[in-house]
Amino acid sequence: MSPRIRVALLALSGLILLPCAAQVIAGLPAFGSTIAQYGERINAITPEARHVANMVSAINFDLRGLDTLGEEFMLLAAITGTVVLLRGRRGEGNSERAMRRPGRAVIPRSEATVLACRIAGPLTGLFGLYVVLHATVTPGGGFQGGVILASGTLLIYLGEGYAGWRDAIRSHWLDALEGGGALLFALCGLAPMLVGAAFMQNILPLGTFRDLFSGGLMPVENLGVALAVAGGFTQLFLEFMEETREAEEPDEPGEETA
Amino acid sequence: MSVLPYAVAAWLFGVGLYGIATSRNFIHLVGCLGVCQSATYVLLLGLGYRWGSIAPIFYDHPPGTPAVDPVMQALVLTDIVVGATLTALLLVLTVQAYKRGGSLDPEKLRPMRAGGKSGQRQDAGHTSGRVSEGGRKAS
Amino acid sequence: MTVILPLLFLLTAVSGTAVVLVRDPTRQIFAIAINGLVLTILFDALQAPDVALSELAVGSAAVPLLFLVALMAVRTQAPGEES
Amino acid sequence: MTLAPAVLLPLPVAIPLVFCAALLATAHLLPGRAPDVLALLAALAVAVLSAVIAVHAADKPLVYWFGGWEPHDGVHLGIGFSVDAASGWIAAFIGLLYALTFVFAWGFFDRTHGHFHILMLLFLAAMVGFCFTRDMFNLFVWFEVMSVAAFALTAYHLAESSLSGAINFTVVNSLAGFLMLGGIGLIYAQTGTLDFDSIAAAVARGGRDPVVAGAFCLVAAALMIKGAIVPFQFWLADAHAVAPSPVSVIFSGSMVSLGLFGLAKVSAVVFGGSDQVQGALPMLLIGLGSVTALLGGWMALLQRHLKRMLAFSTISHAGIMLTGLGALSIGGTGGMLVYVVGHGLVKGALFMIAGILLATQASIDEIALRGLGRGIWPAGIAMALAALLLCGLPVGALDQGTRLVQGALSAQGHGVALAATAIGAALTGAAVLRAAGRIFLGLGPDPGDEAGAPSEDEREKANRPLWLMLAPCCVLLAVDMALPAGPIAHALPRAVSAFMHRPEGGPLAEGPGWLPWASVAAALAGAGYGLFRNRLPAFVVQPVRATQSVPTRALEILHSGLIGDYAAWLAVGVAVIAAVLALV
Repeated sequence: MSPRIRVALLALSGLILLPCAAQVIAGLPAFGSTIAQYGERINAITPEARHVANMVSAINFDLRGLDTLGEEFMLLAAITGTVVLLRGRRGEGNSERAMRRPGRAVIPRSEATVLACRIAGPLTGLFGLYVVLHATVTPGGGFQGGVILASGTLLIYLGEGYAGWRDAIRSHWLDALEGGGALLFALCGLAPMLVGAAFMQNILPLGTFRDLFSGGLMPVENLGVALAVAGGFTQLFLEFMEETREAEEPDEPGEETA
Repeated sequence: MSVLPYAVAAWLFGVGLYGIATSRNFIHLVGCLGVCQSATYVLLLGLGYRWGSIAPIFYDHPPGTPAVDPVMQALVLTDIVVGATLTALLLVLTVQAYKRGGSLDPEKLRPMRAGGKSGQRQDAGHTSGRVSEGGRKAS
Repeated sequence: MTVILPLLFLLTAVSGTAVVLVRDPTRQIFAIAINGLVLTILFDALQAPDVALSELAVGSAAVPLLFLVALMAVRTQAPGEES
Repeated sequence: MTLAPAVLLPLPVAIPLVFCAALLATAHLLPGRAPDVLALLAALAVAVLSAVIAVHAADKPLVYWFGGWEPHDGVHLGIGFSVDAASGWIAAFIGLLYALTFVFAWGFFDRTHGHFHILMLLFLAAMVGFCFTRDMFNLFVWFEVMSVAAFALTAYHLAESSLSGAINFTVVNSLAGFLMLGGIGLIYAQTGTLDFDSIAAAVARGGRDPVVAGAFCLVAAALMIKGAIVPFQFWLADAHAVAPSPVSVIFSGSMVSLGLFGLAKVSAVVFGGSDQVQGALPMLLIGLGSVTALLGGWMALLQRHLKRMLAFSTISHAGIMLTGLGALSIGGTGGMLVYVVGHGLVKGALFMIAGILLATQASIDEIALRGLGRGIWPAGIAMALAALLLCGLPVGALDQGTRLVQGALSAQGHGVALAATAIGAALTGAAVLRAAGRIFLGLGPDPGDEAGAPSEDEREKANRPLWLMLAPCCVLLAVDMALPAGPIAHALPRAVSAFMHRPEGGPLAEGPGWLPWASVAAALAGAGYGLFRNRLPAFVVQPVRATQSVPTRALEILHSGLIGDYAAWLAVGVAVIAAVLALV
């Protein structure tokens, strides 16, 4: 199919879909007029029922915790997939050695960069921790905090260079972190079943409203998510960076030339 | 104003799909997929908004203050994770495909076509001056 | 507020369109990062700070970074191969 | 008994998740075979638990509320699982399929620190969650987990074709996810809830509503993309043909049919109260299903790449399932559910045979393999048997499903669709029989200059004994043939009425008894024609060849492998669904 026919097909279906979409949009409640009853109900009930201030965290870790469990494992699937797909070529065994190949050009970094990164790195880490810990009271939570923590490790890369980064971060530690975090979350679901409660039922003491550790089981689950996300995203960055490093080497010869 | 967010969502999806349909570079295509996805963010958050409401965090405001829909926000959070995972996976696939096929152009990098007894005819049937399989492998 | 929100929605539409129309991947990365920022601001204006924070971390930092690295990997692989 | 059976409901999802997180955390410490053993155990546990759940759900669906958030005053705050007998048995079948696949793949993926098993277990958990959930957004989450695991598994070989196949698969199915999420947003905004039953109640109250129709259009398009229905089918052949064989077994055996299973559930339960949707469904599903059945069968006949042939045959059978759904009756949906199981068993066995050929003969090309299968003749017998079952040999679950689907179609007078199901099955059967005859008996003309296969060199690791690969394949076929028709027919009306939330009807009608035999005869004739074309007189061959060439070329150009084309067809498909909904 030539590109022109393709665009024509798209335009044609767009022409059919346009009135349909207009009809749907006209049928929706006007923007900003009302919110769904489900959300209203949660806003009304949850602060009292779970002693937490952040409704989004309450939904993510309690009311609809199963969704977050699925989401966490989706991330795990994607990162495992990334690792498999990127390492398939390099082979797993030599990944430690591959980066320490001698004679690699070292990008000179100015003192200022190193200093800035040495200051910013820990600060980013602290901010990430703050976001993780305050999941139940302010915006943020395990996922956001985990991503920020992972970017903090990237600053090590900027500041200390590749070797420093590799020294600081081992791939199978990250696997353990990621798998361990996900396992912790999954066990938070199963543990209440041991005492006869429902999967992921919040059976711990709920704490006081607006307190850091309010929400019973939520901070534990939040911690699991934070570990899994921080480990996972660092792993992701690491594998991607590896790709650019390896690219400077000549390709293994004679593999796909047939 | 009352329909603008929904129209923007529809527009974003349409324009992203157009980008995917016409893209000649896989990395560009992944970006277009992200635009399609941002349509879902805009739609969901637009549907969950209410004028004059606070964010669904009762820290500075007492519980009971009218707040926007927290469920939609939880859904969009999941959606953002989906987006990040998809982008990472697709970029990996793209990089690896480039290493194998030597191109980022969807037109040149096509899945195997073992078209049966008419495999040869199929190549001939394609016009539009595409580089033939053999020619590409050799390069 | 009533003026800012429509403007932000329009800005989102424009920045999203820009991501599609900028066909050169190197420049597209900037469009993607800007689109992420615009979305972050929009989400914050829509009273969704949690979502805004994730979008800031993912959409305007992590994802453009992944794009950048992927592009570097492709560029260094076989220079001049691309058209 | 102190424990209510409903307590078991989270376990078939949680067990594979726990196993896979533990595997990832400890992967580098575990000895070589541990991932194989653990994955097999987890899959067996899922199968057994699901079967137990299904037995307990026979009278009344089991319901489970996560986090203890049981609904108060009809308002659902948490996520629920609701398992009727049909969903439970489908999950048990999926667990069994995974267990046998793990046996088939024993030691195949040993160099990856269990990463393959991690992805497969996630895939399994997502499928079970998808079957069990009663929450719209949770359905989407499992849908996406399924997709993400599948994307990574497809590209596992890292060959050029598998990478571009995986990209097409990923892009199209991601778009499906976005459409689905958009649909969920619409229905949530309109009904104010995410629970299946509450949405259904709100939809039934609301009358004709364009938002509900729009939501259905988006969700149905997403599930049809997963189910590979024309015009969304393009990704399937690209992906299934290139994935590692054990993964293809799962893809064709359960992932595609789960898309249609989800469509069945959503259209019967969630949108059951919308007259507009129910009015549009028969035309939409039976029309698209018939086209899919014919197109998939025809394309299968044209392939020489064995896995691609099987992939197109899956498309054809997905079309047949969709026609069963389109009858909107207890019989049609029941037939479709039995068909899902039967088809999964038979198609799984066929992909295993393709994997055996890849491993032992280092090729997947029908022409190049001509006569090479003689040394592994047991696989040939299994392949011929599977091909006959595929086209309608009246034994076993697949046949029972076919008869029920055909019975529902003929009861409503859908003659064309009835013919399409028979012809589609015959075409795919003919393709597989032809390949079996050529590979294992060395039939057909000697390949001439055209023998050079356009596919790249493919092979899979040959580190397993033949019996280990053949055993799970034979078990699959044996299970398909041994599933007792009597008890299934007895339990089905009740199970399906619970599945569809509809009052029970009378006994289910079966299609005309001669129709499967006609399919078998047509398949044998088609395979014979393919193999002995050269010996037939010219006045027979010429007209057949003439009628073949034009549609063949057109179809091949359509299946271009270009992602841009697929995106355009996706828009066309959504437009078709929207147009049918608007016209009703």
